[in-house]
Amino acid sequence: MASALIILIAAPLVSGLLSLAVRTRPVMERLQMGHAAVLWAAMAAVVAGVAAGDDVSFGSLLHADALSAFMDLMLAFVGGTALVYAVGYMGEKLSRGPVEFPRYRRFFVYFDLFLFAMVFAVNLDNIALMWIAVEGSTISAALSVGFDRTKAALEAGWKYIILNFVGITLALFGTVLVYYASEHVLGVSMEALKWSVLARAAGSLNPVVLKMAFVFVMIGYGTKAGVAPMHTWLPDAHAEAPTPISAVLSGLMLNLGLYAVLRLKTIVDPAVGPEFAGSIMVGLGLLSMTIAATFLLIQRDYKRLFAYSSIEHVGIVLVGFGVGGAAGVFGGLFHMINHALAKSTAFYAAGRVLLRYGHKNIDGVTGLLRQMPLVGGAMLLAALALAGMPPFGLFISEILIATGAYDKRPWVAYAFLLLLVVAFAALVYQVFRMVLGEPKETGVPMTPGGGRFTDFALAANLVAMGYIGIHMPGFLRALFIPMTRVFHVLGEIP
Amino acid sequence: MIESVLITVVQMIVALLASPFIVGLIRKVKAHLQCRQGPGWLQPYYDLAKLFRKDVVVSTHTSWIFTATPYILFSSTLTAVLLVPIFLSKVPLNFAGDIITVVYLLALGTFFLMLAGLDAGSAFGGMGSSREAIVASLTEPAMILSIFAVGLTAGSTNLSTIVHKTALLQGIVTDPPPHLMALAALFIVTLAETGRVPVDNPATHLELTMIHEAMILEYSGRYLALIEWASALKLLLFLTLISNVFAPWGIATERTPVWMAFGVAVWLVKVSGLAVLIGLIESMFAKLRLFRVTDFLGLAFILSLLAIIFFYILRG
Amino acid sequence: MVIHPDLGSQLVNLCSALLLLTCFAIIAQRRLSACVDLFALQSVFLAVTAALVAFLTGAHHIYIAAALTVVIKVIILPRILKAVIERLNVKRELVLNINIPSSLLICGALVILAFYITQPIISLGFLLTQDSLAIALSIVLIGFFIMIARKKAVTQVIGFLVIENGLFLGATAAAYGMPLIVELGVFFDILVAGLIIGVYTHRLQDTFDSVDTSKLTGLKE
Amino acid sequence: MFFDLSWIVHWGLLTVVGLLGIGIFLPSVFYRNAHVQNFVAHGAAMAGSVAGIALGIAGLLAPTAATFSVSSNLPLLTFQIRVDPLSSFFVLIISLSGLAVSQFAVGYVREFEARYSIGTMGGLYNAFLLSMILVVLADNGFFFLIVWEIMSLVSYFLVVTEHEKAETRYAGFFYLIMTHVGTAFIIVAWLVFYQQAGSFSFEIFRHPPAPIPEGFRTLIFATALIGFGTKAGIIPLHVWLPYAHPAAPSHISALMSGVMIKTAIYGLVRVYFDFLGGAFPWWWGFLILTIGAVSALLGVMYALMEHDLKSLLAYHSVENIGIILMGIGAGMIFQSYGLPHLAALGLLAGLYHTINHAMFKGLLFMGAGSLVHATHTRDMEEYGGLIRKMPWTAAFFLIGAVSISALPPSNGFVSEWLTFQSLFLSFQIPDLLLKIILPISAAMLALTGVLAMACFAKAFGISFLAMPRSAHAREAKEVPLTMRIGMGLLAGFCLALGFAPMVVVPLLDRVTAGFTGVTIAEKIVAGGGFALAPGLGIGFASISTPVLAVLLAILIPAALLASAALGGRLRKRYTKTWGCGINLKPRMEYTATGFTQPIKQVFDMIYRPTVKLETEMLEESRYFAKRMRFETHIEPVFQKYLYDPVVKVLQKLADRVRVIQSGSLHVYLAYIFVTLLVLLLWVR
Repeated sequence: MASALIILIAAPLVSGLLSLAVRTRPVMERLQMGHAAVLWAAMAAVVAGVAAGDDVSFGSLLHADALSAFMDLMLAFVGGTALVYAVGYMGEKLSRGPVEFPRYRRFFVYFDLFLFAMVFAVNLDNIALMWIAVEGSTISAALSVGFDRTKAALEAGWKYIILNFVGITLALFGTVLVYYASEHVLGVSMEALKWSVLARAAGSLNPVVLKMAFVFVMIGYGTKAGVAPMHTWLPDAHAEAPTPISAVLSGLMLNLGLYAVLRLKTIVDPAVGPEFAGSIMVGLGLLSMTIAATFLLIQRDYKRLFAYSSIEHVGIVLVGFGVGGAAGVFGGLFHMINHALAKSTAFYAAGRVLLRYGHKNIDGVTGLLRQMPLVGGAMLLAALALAGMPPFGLFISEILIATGAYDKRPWVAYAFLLLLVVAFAALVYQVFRMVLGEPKETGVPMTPGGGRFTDFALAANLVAMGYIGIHMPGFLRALFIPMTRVFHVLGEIP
Repeated sequence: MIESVLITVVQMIVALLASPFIVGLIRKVKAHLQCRQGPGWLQPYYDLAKLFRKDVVVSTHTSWIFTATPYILFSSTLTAVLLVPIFLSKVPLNFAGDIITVVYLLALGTFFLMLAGLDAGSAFGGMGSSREAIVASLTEPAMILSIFAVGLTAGSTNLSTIVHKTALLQGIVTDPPPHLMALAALFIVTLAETGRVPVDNPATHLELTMIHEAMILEYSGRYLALIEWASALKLLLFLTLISNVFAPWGIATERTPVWMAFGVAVWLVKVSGLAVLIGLIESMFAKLRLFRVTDFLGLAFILSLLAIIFFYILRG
Repeated sequence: MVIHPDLGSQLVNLCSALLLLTCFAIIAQRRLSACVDLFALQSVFLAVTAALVAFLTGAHHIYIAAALTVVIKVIILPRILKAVIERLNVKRELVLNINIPSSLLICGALVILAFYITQPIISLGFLLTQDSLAIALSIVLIGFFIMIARKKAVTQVIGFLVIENGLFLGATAAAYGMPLIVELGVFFDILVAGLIIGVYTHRLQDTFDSVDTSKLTGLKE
Repeated sequence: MFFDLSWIVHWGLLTVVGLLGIGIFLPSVFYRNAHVQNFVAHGAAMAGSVAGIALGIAGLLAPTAATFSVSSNLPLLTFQIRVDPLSSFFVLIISLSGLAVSQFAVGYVREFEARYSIGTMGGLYNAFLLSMILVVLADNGFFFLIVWEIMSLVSYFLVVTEHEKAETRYAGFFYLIMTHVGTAFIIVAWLVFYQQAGSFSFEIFRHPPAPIPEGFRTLIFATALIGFGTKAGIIPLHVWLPYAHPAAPSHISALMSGVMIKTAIYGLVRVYFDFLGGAFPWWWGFLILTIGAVSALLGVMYALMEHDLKSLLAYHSVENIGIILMGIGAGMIFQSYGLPHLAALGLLAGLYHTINHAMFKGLLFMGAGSLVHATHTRDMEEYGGLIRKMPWTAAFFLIGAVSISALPPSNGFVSEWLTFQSLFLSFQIPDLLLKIILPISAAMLALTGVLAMACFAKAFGISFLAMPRSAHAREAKEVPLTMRIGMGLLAGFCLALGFAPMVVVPLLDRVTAGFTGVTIAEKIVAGGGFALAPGLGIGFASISTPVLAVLLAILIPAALLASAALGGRLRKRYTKTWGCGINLKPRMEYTATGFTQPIKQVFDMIYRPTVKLETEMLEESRYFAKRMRFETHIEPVFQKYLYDPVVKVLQKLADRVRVIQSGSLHVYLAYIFVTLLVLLLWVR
C-alpha cells in the first residue's frame, strides 16, 4: 500500500517533469491521460487500503489516515478528470491559435506540479512540511492563474499572489505557534510537528497558545480556502484562470485549505474545547455564505458566479464542522466531496461555454440546453446540485449540517437555511437564464479532438456526482467512520 | 312508502297548481293599486296553456344547452319545492336535502339559465347572466345564514325539522329578536331571488334594467312556459319558506288527511298574504340602480349575521 | 564560553528591538531603494539574532538558518528588488494610502497591541527569548500594515518580506527554530515566491505601464 | 376477505415503484421514435397508476399499517415507507388522476413530439408521479424531504417544458423559488421534531420519547403551515400558482393543480393530526379556518377576473384548497374542544373535498388542454361556439364545471355540504367567538360557491357557447379519442363520487378514525345507506345525492312528457338570434370581461381596478372620437405589497454590498488585517 501512496504522490511530479520534454500534442495527450489513469489507480489502492482499516504510511514522513485518504480520493478523482478536461481544453486553444505549443506545454507542467503539491500536502504527517507543500501549491497555481496574459488575468494573478502569500505566511506563524506549544510537551524535535503525535498529545498542549495558533491558521489557510472576508482574491482568480485551473482551484484547492484548518481543529479541540474553534468557524462560515449569496444575486459573469458559489459552499462546510457533532462533521465531509465534484463539473461546463462564445457574460448566453445538450445539461445539473437540490449529495449534507446546527444553536440553523435559500434563488436564477430559452449566438463549435476529452470529463464527473448522491458507496462510508473519530465525534453515526 | 310517494306527488301538484295563482295575485294587487281592473285570476294559467301550445323559435346560434335548460330549470326547482314543507311539517323527502340543498338546487337552475343567456350570442342574454351572477352571489350567503339563524333554535338545518319543531311549539317563537332579523333578511332575499322590485322588475323588458327577463329573452313557446312556471314555483318556494319557517301555524304535524287538507288551506292563506305584501311593495317602491342593489342585499347579509350573533348573546 | 542567561536574553531582546526599529524606519522611508536597504539591514539583525540564539542554546541547525537568511534575504532578494526598481525606474513613492506620521502612530499602536495579545502566552516561552514573540508579532503586524499603506508593488513586496522576517524571528527566537528540513523548505519556498513576485512585477509593468497596485481595480463587482 | 390485503399492499407498492421507475428511464431508450416514447412513457404511467389504485384501496382497507424500510449508508436517512389509511387515500387520489391524465397525455403530447424530447418529458412525467406517491408514503422526515424536493424539481422542469417563452421561464423560476422557501420551513419543522425526538423517523415524530413542549409544538405548527401552505397555494403564499400552473403543458397542469398541491394537504394533516395529535390550542384551527376562508373567497374572486382559462382554473385551485382547509380547520377546532366526532366530520369533509377537487380540477385542466390543443390559445375571448365543434369536450367540461360549482347532485356539492355542516355544528363549541365565526365562514363559503358558479358560467358560456369569436375557434376540431377517454374517466369519477358518498364516507372514515379515535361512518351514513346525516345523533340535517339525482332524472323526462301532453308535438322554427335589425357579429357578443364587470365594480375594494382610457378625437371635431383605447387592470395586491418590496430590498442590499468587492488590493489586505486583529483580541 505504501507503494501506491508513493506512486500517487510521485505520478504528478514525474508527469510534470516529463512534460518538459514533450514536443508534440499527441504525446502530451497520451502522457496526461496516462497520468490521470495512474492517479486513479493509485488512489483506488490507497483508498481501498485505508477503507479496509489500515492507515497507509511511508517512513515517518508520509502517513495517510482516513482523512488523508478522503482528500486523496477527491484530489485524484477530480484532478484526473481535470487533466482529461485540460487536455481537451488546452488542445482546443492550441488548435485555435491563441496558445502556442511552448505555453501549452508549460501549462501542463504547472498543472502537474500544482496537483503534486496538493497530493503531497494531504499525505504529509507533519504540520510544517504540510505548510511547505501548501505553499508550493500556492506558488504553482500562481503561475497558472495568470496564464492568459490579459490585463485581467495579470491583475487577478497579482491579487492572488499577494493575498495568498500573506495568508500562507500567517498560517506559518500559526504553525510556529503550534510548535511553540508542542515543543514544551514533546521536546524540540520533528516529533513535535507530527500530526499523529500532536493528535495524541493534544489534550496537554497550552490552550491559549493553541487558540492564537488557530486564529492564525484559520485566517491563513482560510485565505486559501476562500473564507470571507479573506475571499476577495477568489472570484478574480477563478474567473481569469484557464478553466481547468478554475475547476481545480474551486474543487480542490479550497478543500486543501479547509483540510489544513480542519487538521488543526482536531488538535485544538481537545485542548480548548470544541466551542472555541467552532464559534470562529460558524461565524466565518455564515459570513462567507452571506457575502456569497448577495454577490450571486448581482453577478453578471458566469465564471465569477461559480466562484462565489464556491465561497458559499466553503461557508457551509465551515458551519458544518463548526457546529460539529456527528451530523455536522459527517455533513461537512460529505459536502466537501460533493462540492468538489459539482463545482468542477460546473466549471467544465462553463469552460465549454467560454470556448464557444468567447465571453463570460451571463446576459449573452441563452439556450445552452438546445445548443449544447450535454454541456447545458451538465451545467444545469451541477447548478442544481450546488443549489442544494436532491438527488444530489449536497442536499443531504446541507440537511445534516442544518440538523447538527439546530441541535446546538437553533439561530445558526435559521440563518443557515435563510442563506441557503437566498443563494439557491440567486444561483438558480442566473444559471437557468443561461441554460433555458432559445440560443442567441452560434459561437464557435468545438473541434472533435477537444470535444471528446471534455465530454468525457463532464460525463465522468456527472456520473460520480449522481452516484454518491443516490447511494453512498461502502468504501466511502468506511472512510467516513474513522474520519468522524478524527474529529472526536463520539458514539455511533446514526 | 306508498303514502310517502302519494304525499310527495300531492305536494308537487299543489305547488304546481298554486304557483301561477300567486303570480296572478301579485299582478292583481298591483292592478288594483293602480286603479285598474287587471287581467283575470286565471290569466297566468291561460298564458301557460297558450305558451305550451305555441311553436318555439330557436336561434341557430344556440346549442343543446339552450333546449335543455328549461327542463333542467323546471325540474331542479320542482325538486327543491319537494324538500320544503308546504302543508305537512315533515315532508317525506326531508332526508334527501336541507336548506343548503334547496339553495344549491336553485343555483343549479340559475347556472343553466345563465348559460342559456349566453348561448344565443345576443348581448342582452349575456348582460342578464352577468347581472344574475352578482345578484345571486350576494343573496345566497344571506339566505343560508338567515335560515341557519332559525335553524339554531331548532338545532337543525333540515327544513322539515325546523318547521316541525316550531310547529309543535304552536309557532311560539322562543327567540324573537333573532327571528325577526332573519325574517327581514329572508324577505329581502326573496325579493332579489325572485326578481322583484326593487331589485328587478318582472314586468319590464327595458334593456338597461332587466335581469331575469334578459336571460330568457330568446325563449318562446313551450320553453318559455317551463321557465315562467319554474320562476313562479321559485317565488312560491320562497313565500312558503317565509311563512312556514317563521309562522308554521296550522301546518300538519301528523299525516292525517284532514289536517293536511287544513294545512293546504292555511298555507294558501299565508302565501297569498305574502303575495299581497309583495304586490304592495312593488307598487310603492321604485327599482334600484343595479349598483345600489348591493347595499340592499348587504343589508340582508348583515341582518342575518346579526340574527346569529343575537341568538348566541341572548342564549348566553 | 558561558554567557549569563540574563545577559543572553538581553542581547536577544536588543537584537529583536533593532529589528522592530528597522520596521519603523521602513515605514518612515519614501525612497524605494532605501526601503530595500533597510530591509536588508533588518535581515542582518535577524541573522544576528538567530546566530545568538544558536550560540546561546547550542541548537546548531539555527546557524544554518542564519546563514540562509544572510544569503537569501540580505543578498539575493534585495538585489532582485533593486534590479526591479532600476528597471521600472520608480525611485520613490509620492502618494501613500496613509501618510507617514499617522502610519508611525498606528504602528506604535500595533506594537502595544502585539504585546497585549501575547502577554498571556509569553510566560510559556523560554526564559532567553521571552519577549521575542511579542516583537515578532509586532513585526508581522507592521509588515502587514506596510502592505496596506503602500501602493507600489515593490513596497508591498517589502512589506511581505518584513512579515516573513517577523515570522522567522518568532520561529527562531521564540521556538528555538524549526527542524532543519522545515527551515530549508521554507527558505526554498520564499525564494521561489520572491522570484515569482519579481516575474509578475515585470509583467505588470509591461502590461499596465505601472507598478502602482492601487490602479489594479479592473476586477470588481 | 377473499384475498390477502397485505399481499396487495406489498406487491402493489413494488409494482408502482417498478413501473413508474421503468417509465422514467425506458422512454429515453427509444430515442429514435418520439411516438414510441410517448406510448412507453404514458403506458408505464397508466400501468403504474392502476397498481397505485390497487395499492391505495388495499391500504385503505387493510386493518393495520404496513411499513417497509431500506437503510441507507447515510446518517439519519432511512428509506422508510408506511402504507397507512391516510397515505393510501392520497395514493389513491394520485393514481386515479394519474390514470386519467396519462391516458389524456398520450394524445395531448402528440403535438409536442416534433419540438420537444418526449423521452425527457415522459421520463419526467413518470418521475413526477412516482415522487408524489413517495411523498405521501414516506415515513422518514429526511426521505420525505428528498422526495418532496424532487417532486418540486421535476414539476419545475415540466412547467418549463416550453422554456423558449420568457413568461414560462419566469413562471417556473417564481415557482421554484417559492416552493424552495416553503421547503426551508418544512425543514425547520422537521428540525424541531428532530431536536425534540432525536430522530427523523415519523414513528418517533408520532410518539416522541418525551412530550414536546407547547412552544415547540407551536413552532412546528407555524412552520408546517407556511411550508406546506406555500405548496398548497394558500393566500398570501399563492402568488406563484397562477403563473406556474398555466405555463405548464395542460396534462401537467392537471396533475399539479389536481394532485400535487394535495400533497401539501397531506403534509398538513399528517403533521397536525398525526404527529401533533391530541388537543390543539383553539387558535390553530381558527387560523387554518380563517386562512381557508380567505383563500377560498379571494381565490374565486381573482379567478373571476381571469380571461386566461388556465389561470382561471389555477385561481380556482387556491379557492378549493381554501375550502379543504376550512373543513380541516373546523375539524381542528372541534378537536381542541374535545369533540372527536365533529373533528372527524370536519376532517372528513376536507378530505372528501380533496379527492373531489383532484377529480374535477384534473378534468377541467384537461378540458382546458383540449381547448388549447384545438385553438392554440388560452385566451377565453378567442373561444366561443366550441360546443358544436367539440361536443365531447364540452360535455366533460360541463360536468367538471357543475362539480366545481358544487351544484347538486355533483361530488363537489357533497363535500361542500359536509363542510357547511361541520361549520354549522359549531353551536356545540362552548366559545362564543367561535360560535359566531364559524357560521360567518360558512357564509363566506356560500359566497365562494356562488361566485365559483358565476365564474364557471362565464368560463363555459364564453368558451363553448354562442358564436366563435376568432378564427382559431372557427377552425377548432374535436380532440382525438385518447384525450377524450382521459377526460371521460375523470368525469366518470366525478359522477361516481357524487352519487355514491355512502361508499366514500366509510373509506374516509378509516382515515379520520386513526386521528380522532372515533368512527363516524355508521352514524353518518343513514337512510338505508342512501343518505348522509352528519348530525351525529342529533339529527341536524341530511342529504341524499342519489335520491336527488333520481328525482332530477325522473322529473326532467316527466317535464318533457308533461309539456308534450299539454302542448302536443314540439314544433321548432330555426332562425338567427335577433340583433336589433343588424346581423349579429361575434364582436357584439358579451365578453368575459363584460360578464364580470358588475362583480368587479361591486368588489372594487378587493380588486382596486385601474382604468385607463385614451381617446383620440377627430381633427375636425372634439365630439367625435377617431380611436379609443380602454385598459383596465386589477391590482395584484399581494405581489405589489408583499413580494415586490422584499425583492427590492434584497436587490438594493446586494447593490450596496457591491462596495465590498471594490477591486482594491489594499482594501482586501485590510479585511484580512482587521479580521486577524479582531480575532486575536477576541482570543485574548
